[in-house]
Amino acid sequence: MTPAAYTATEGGALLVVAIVLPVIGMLAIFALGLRRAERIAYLVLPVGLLVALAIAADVARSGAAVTYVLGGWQPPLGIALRADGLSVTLMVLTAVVLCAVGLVARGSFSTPPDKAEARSPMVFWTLILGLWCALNTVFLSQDLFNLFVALELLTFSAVPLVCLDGRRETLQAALRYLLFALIGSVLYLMGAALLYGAYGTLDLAGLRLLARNDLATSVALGLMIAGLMAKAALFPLHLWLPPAHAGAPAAASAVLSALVVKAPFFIILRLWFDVAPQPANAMAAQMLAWLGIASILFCSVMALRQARLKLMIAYSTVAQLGYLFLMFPLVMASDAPTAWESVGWTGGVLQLVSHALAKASMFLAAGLIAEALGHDRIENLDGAMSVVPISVAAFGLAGLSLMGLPPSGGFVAKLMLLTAATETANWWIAAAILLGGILAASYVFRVLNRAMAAPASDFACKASIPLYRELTVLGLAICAVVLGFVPLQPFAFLGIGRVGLP
Amino acid sequence: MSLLPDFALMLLILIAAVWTVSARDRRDSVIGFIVVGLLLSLAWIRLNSVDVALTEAAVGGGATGLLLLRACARLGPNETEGVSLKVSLRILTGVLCTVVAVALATIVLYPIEPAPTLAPTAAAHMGEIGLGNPVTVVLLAYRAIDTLLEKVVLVLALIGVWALTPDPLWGGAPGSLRAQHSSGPLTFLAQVLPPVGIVIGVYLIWNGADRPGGTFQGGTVLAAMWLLVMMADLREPPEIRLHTLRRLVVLGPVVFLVAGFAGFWIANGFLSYPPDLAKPIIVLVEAALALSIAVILGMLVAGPAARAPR
Amino acid sequence: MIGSTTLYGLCATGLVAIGLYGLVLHPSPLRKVIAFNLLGSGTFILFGVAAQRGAAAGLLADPVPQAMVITGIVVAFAATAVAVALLLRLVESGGSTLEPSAPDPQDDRPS
Amino acid sequence: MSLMADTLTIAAVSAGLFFFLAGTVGLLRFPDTLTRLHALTKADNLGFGLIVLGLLPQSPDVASGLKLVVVWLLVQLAGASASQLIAQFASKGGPSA
Amino acid sequence: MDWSFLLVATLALPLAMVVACVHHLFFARVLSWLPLAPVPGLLAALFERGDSIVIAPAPLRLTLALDDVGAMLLGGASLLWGAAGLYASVSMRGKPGSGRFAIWWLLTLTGSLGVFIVADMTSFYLVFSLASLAAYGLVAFENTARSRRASRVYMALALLGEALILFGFVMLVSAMPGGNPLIRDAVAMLPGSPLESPAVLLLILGFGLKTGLVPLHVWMPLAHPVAPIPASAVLSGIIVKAGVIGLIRFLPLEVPSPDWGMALMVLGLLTAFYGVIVGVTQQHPKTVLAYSTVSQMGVVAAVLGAGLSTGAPGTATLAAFYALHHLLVKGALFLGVGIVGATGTRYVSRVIIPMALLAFSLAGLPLTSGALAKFATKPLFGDGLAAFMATLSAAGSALLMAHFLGRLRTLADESTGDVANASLVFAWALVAAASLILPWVLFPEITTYALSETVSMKALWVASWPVAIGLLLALFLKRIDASVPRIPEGDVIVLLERLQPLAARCGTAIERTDLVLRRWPVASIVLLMLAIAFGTALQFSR
Repeated sequence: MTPAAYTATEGGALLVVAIVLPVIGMLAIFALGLRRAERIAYLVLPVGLLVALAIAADVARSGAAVTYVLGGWQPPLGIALRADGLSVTLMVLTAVVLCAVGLVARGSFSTPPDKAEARSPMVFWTLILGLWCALNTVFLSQDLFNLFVALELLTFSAVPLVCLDGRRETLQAALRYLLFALIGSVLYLMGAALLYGAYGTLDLAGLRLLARNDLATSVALGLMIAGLMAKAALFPLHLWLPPAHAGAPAAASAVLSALVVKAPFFIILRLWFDVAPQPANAMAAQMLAWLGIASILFCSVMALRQARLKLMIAYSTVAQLGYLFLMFPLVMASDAPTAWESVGWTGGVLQLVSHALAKASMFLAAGLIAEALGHDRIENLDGAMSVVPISVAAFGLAGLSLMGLPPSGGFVAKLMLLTAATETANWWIAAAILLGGILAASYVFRVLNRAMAAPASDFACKASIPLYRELTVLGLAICAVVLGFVPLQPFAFLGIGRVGLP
Repeated sequence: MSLLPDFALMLLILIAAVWTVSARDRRDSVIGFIVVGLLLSLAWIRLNSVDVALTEAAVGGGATGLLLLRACARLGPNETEGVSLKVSLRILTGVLCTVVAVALATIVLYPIEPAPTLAPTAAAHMGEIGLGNPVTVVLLAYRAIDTLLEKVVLVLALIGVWALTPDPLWGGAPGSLRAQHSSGPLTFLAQVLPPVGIVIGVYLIWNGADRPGGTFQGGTVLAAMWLLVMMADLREPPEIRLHTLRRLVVLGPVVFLVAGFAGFWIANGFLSYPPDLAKPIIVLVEAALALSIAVILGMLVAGPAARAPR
Repeated sequence: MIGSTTLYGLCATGLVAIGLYGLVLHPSPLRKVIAFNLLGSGTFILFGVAAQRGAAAGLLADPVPQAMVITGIVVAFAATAVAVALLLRLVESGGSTLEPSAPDPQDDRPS
Repeated sequence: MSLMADTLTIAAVSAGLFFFLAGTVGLLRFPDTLTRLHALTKADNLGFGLIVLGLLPQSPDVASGLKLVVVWLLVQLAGASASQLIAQFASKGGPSA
Repeated sequence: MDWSFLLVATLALPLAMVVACVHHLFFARVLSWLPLAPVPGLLAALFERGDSIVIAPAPLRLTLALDDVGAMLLGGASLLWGAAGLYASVSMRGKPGSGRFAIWWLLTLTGSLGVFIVADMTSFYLVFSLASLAAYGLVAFENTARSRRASRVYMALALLGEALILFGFVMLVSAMPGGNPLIRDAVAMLPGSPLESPAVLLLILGFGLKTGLVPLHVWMPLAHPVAPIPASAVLSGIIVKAGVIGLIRFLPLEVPSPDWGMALMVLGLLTAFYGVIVGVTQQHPKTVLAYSTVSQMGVVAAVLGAGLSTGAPGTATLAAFYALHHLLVKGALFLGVGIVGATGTRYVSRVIIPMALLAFSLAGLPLTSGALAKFATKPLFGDGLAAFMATLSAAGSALLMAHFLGRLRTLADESTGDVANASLVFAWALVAAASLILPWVLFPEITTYALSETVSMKALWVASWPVAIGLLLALFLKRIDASVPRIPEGDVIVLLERLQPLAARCGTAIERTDLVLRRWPVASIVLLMLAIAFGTALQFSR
């Protein structure tokens, strides 16, 4: 019954730092009530990035997962943190996106010089740091209940960001988000209770060794996966996402769309590949993929029909999330010896990463465009190109990745998914990938077309945007594009720590 | 025969729950919920989980109930309650909820034998900590990170509530908690009870190390005393910009973090305690946490700032 | 024969069903929050059943799930506090339901 | 000694239960808020007091006994204050039913 | 001497110019630099042969290589890009947005030259996409209602083509280990692989769309005429050749495959006649030329189909030869239309003769380069019905070109007569001369025939009668001009556009569904259903 013990590796303490550092920053901002809350954030952000990079370097060098057993208490009694190739990739991604968002947000969330502590900067920076702690915990924790706490941490950080401007629509969106996320949490917790009742442990590695095919496990996984899908806003559970992500300030939307919805998906990945009794269930995998297909097609059309830029991007997020769920049947049917050596798995993970970069860049660009023009109606975007050319270019580059056109991370990801679909004869999935690409191109070009049109004669620029903000956005978009030069094959790095789990 | 009280309790809980959901008036619903909370704490005692029972009574029934009652009072008359949905939708929902319940019930009725448990492992290591209450040991040693993050959740929730402050009022105090009519008995209670309540709160925290009780239960009692004082209009809620308030809020998490990091030097890693110092450290952490919890709970109930800072 | 623990397990499933029903169908946000708390209570009792069944080694109940429930109750309270604050603010700003109305096309602010 | 204690306990607790029962019947049968409150508080104070009294001989040590007394005092305080508040609310034109 | 750096420069120079546009000084002058951008490509076509260079190591393996087929098309394309660039640098000067135009121009140029020299699959897809997507900027440049519609249709179909090709590529490489094989390795694996049929189908559809095979030609008559003159010339002359090179590179031409060959040939011939029939109903000379491109590309496809069905060696070279001829001629014709449009009747008598020569060269008028192209490809069709139809298509071309010259005359009458700019005339004359001379130079190298055979009596007769028939038909057509129906540009797309209300209704329906799904009770009921469904699936199906 007791699974093999986790052995703490050298440098494991960095994992603790990755989780705790944002908390320290958050508490400091909160407690000191400083005139300029953002200064502490600017101290924490680069350090956090360095920590993530250091862990990544450690993992890459040793070729094995970095592990830390908290307090020295072995799971299942205690809780272990573990950074494998996948989690480290996502941690670095998170750090990069947050640093970029931090730079761009400097314009909108700096404390005015003549005031003491102001509401929106203080709230924004504390919540962003809270979010970071939550995300790192999600990526590192090996305990299902600890993951629950992390998910809640995520929700509580994300919801107030949605209604930061206090308008009625955003309050409504935030409340819907909160309540629906809470149903998701409860379903997840219910599943965890059943698993504990059945196995006496919530440790991932322990469950992996013990997992049986019985009613309790099936019901628990069903509840947990459904709950997590509600939090990830997969169609048709996307009711909360478009208004919430469109209503939040652009810098917050970028984080919400790029990172926050990925966390529940990451836990689904963990459940599916680490907890569910293997071989995984074909029918459930197909169901996930069909929901993904529906998500791609339905929400792409919805994105195409939006009048507001940010709403369009929000619907596009739901559509792009659909791609992630395509990987389950693709991995199952693949003849690769392990899941993480299959093209489908790699493609899915790459889609996650490239979408995060592209979507963050897109939302930030949309924010700058809206700031410069004073609105974000797609029909009246004329002249954007002449005011914020770099932002429009960033939007276009990010769009390239969403459409899946080369050279971009999105292209490689979709190509890998398409290859996997072809190899495993999942023709519907292949068709959905291609059709989704065409629809994505349609909605991106619709925006670019307007943005590049000559401005109307009475055109007036509402605000001038400092160059560094635009360049940061462009940098993110370029990251998404540069990902397109990774080779088209499973990477050993993403598989680190997957083999030989304790 | 011995099942009769349990059966009666279960029936009462379910009836109260149905009433809570089906009541027309929202105040009735809240009262129903508080009743469920109190009955549930009895159920927890029957499940031999006294710590949980205390928490459920203090938080589930008490603090949540107060929060909801205040919300009722501020919401005004029921207007949206009357919207009725299609019968078919109701039936469908009913069927789905029943299916979920039946699945859960089946699992409850056919448990794994012998039941898997961590109790022996937990008991085996208790000596290394030197505390008598296993739940406290789990909360502050074995799974301390959960507790730490949970405190972060509370701070974030507080920030989330404060985030709803209208911009001009930022830094000001939450709206008065005063009852609509000032009343003698309440003032009297608020003058007499707090000393006793504080003693009980401290007792719960101190006692929590070895017997049922602990940070959260104690903290809630402290918060209740504070709220009582504010409701009786003996004290106004503090301004949210106050540095003392802010520092009290973060005191618990900070002490916890410091204790955690100290583990790197005095024991073998984050959140680990040396056996001979474990108890004092844990009690210290608990005390700090309880203070923070009391402040956070009170401010959560008080809500966002409603008056401009002075 | 059914033991008292199982009885409370059944009680938990009942609470789950009742809570879910209210959460799905009640149009008022406050009632949804209350239903969510019922649902949560049911879930916690499920943990409690596991704890009670896991009594061993001289402990009356497995302490690990108990600790989880305590954490869970706190989190649920925090959620309730945020939700209540949100809905009060929503009502103050003139909205009262969760169902969105059609967006105003002439609204100039970035949505 | 223990027989005497047990007898006292049985007697006091039974009497307490009786008052509780009476109070409850009053709560259900009396016509308006104030009379109901009257029945409830009178009966409950007495009932609860008797039960605590009955339990005192059963307490293992002095500390536990003291705790019981404290519990009784607190309940008295809470009950009295709550009843006062309800009565005030009712007399100021709250719901009469 | 190792000239392989020229291959890199072919792609690098125009891209470097795009990057240099970041600086506003260069951006202001970029238009004047356009003629220089294709120079490395031209030099490479002249000096470089057979080498391949890997510009990124495994596993990326981005590989450039130039073979005869590629060199032929690369040279022609570079020449036309250069001449059209010269034309553009004069005609576009001072127009609003000319800098933007130049950027799209350079990107399109990079992509369209790239397809001739890349040797691996990923790079091919990359440059192919670049060519088709950047061309969008050229199509959409004028920003009139007409060009907006054209660019919309262009984009939709280009994306469809991309998707089809990508899917075909994935099928091609699915059997290959490693991520990015060379094109020829992948194609060599194709015959006999389980996915052969769908892969070939997808590739034919995808590249056929780019070359304008009926019924996927609809974008061409819309897109080509709306662009500025030099852009029309490269769109119609060069960009369609990306499809041709795709078919050449990706069809297993060496292995006889009668079914696919026959299908492609029939489709090609059908397109050849269809282009003529719709083309003669058109009014604007540019539109007529666009339909002529449809028709001519049909012939190229038929050539490839004929070669594919028998596995005849040299098919690729012959098809490329024919395509090269069309490339230069069509480029010259478009530039000529521009000159006539600008100068009106002033020089028309001097321009119309060379234009007629060029036009009938497309129909294979004896002693023109077109006759060479027809002569070289004819044997592939054998002696049966196919050969007859191929010859007959020349009659169609003659008819269409006669119609074109008529419309050109009308255009001249309607235009204002400005003085011609010497650079514009030079650009036109350069391409025109190249189109008439270059095939004569290349002919001995790519075929086994002696040049003398092409001027034998038999050959002259075979080349003449279709032209004669075409001219007769043209006379007849002129007689009944009034009763010829006017088919709108883009023919079948007009029918498709009738479906727009239906699409709008679908969109509205989806929006309404979304509103319903996003209602709280509905969404949460769906959530419960999903939870139950997952539980059930996990429990009961294994």
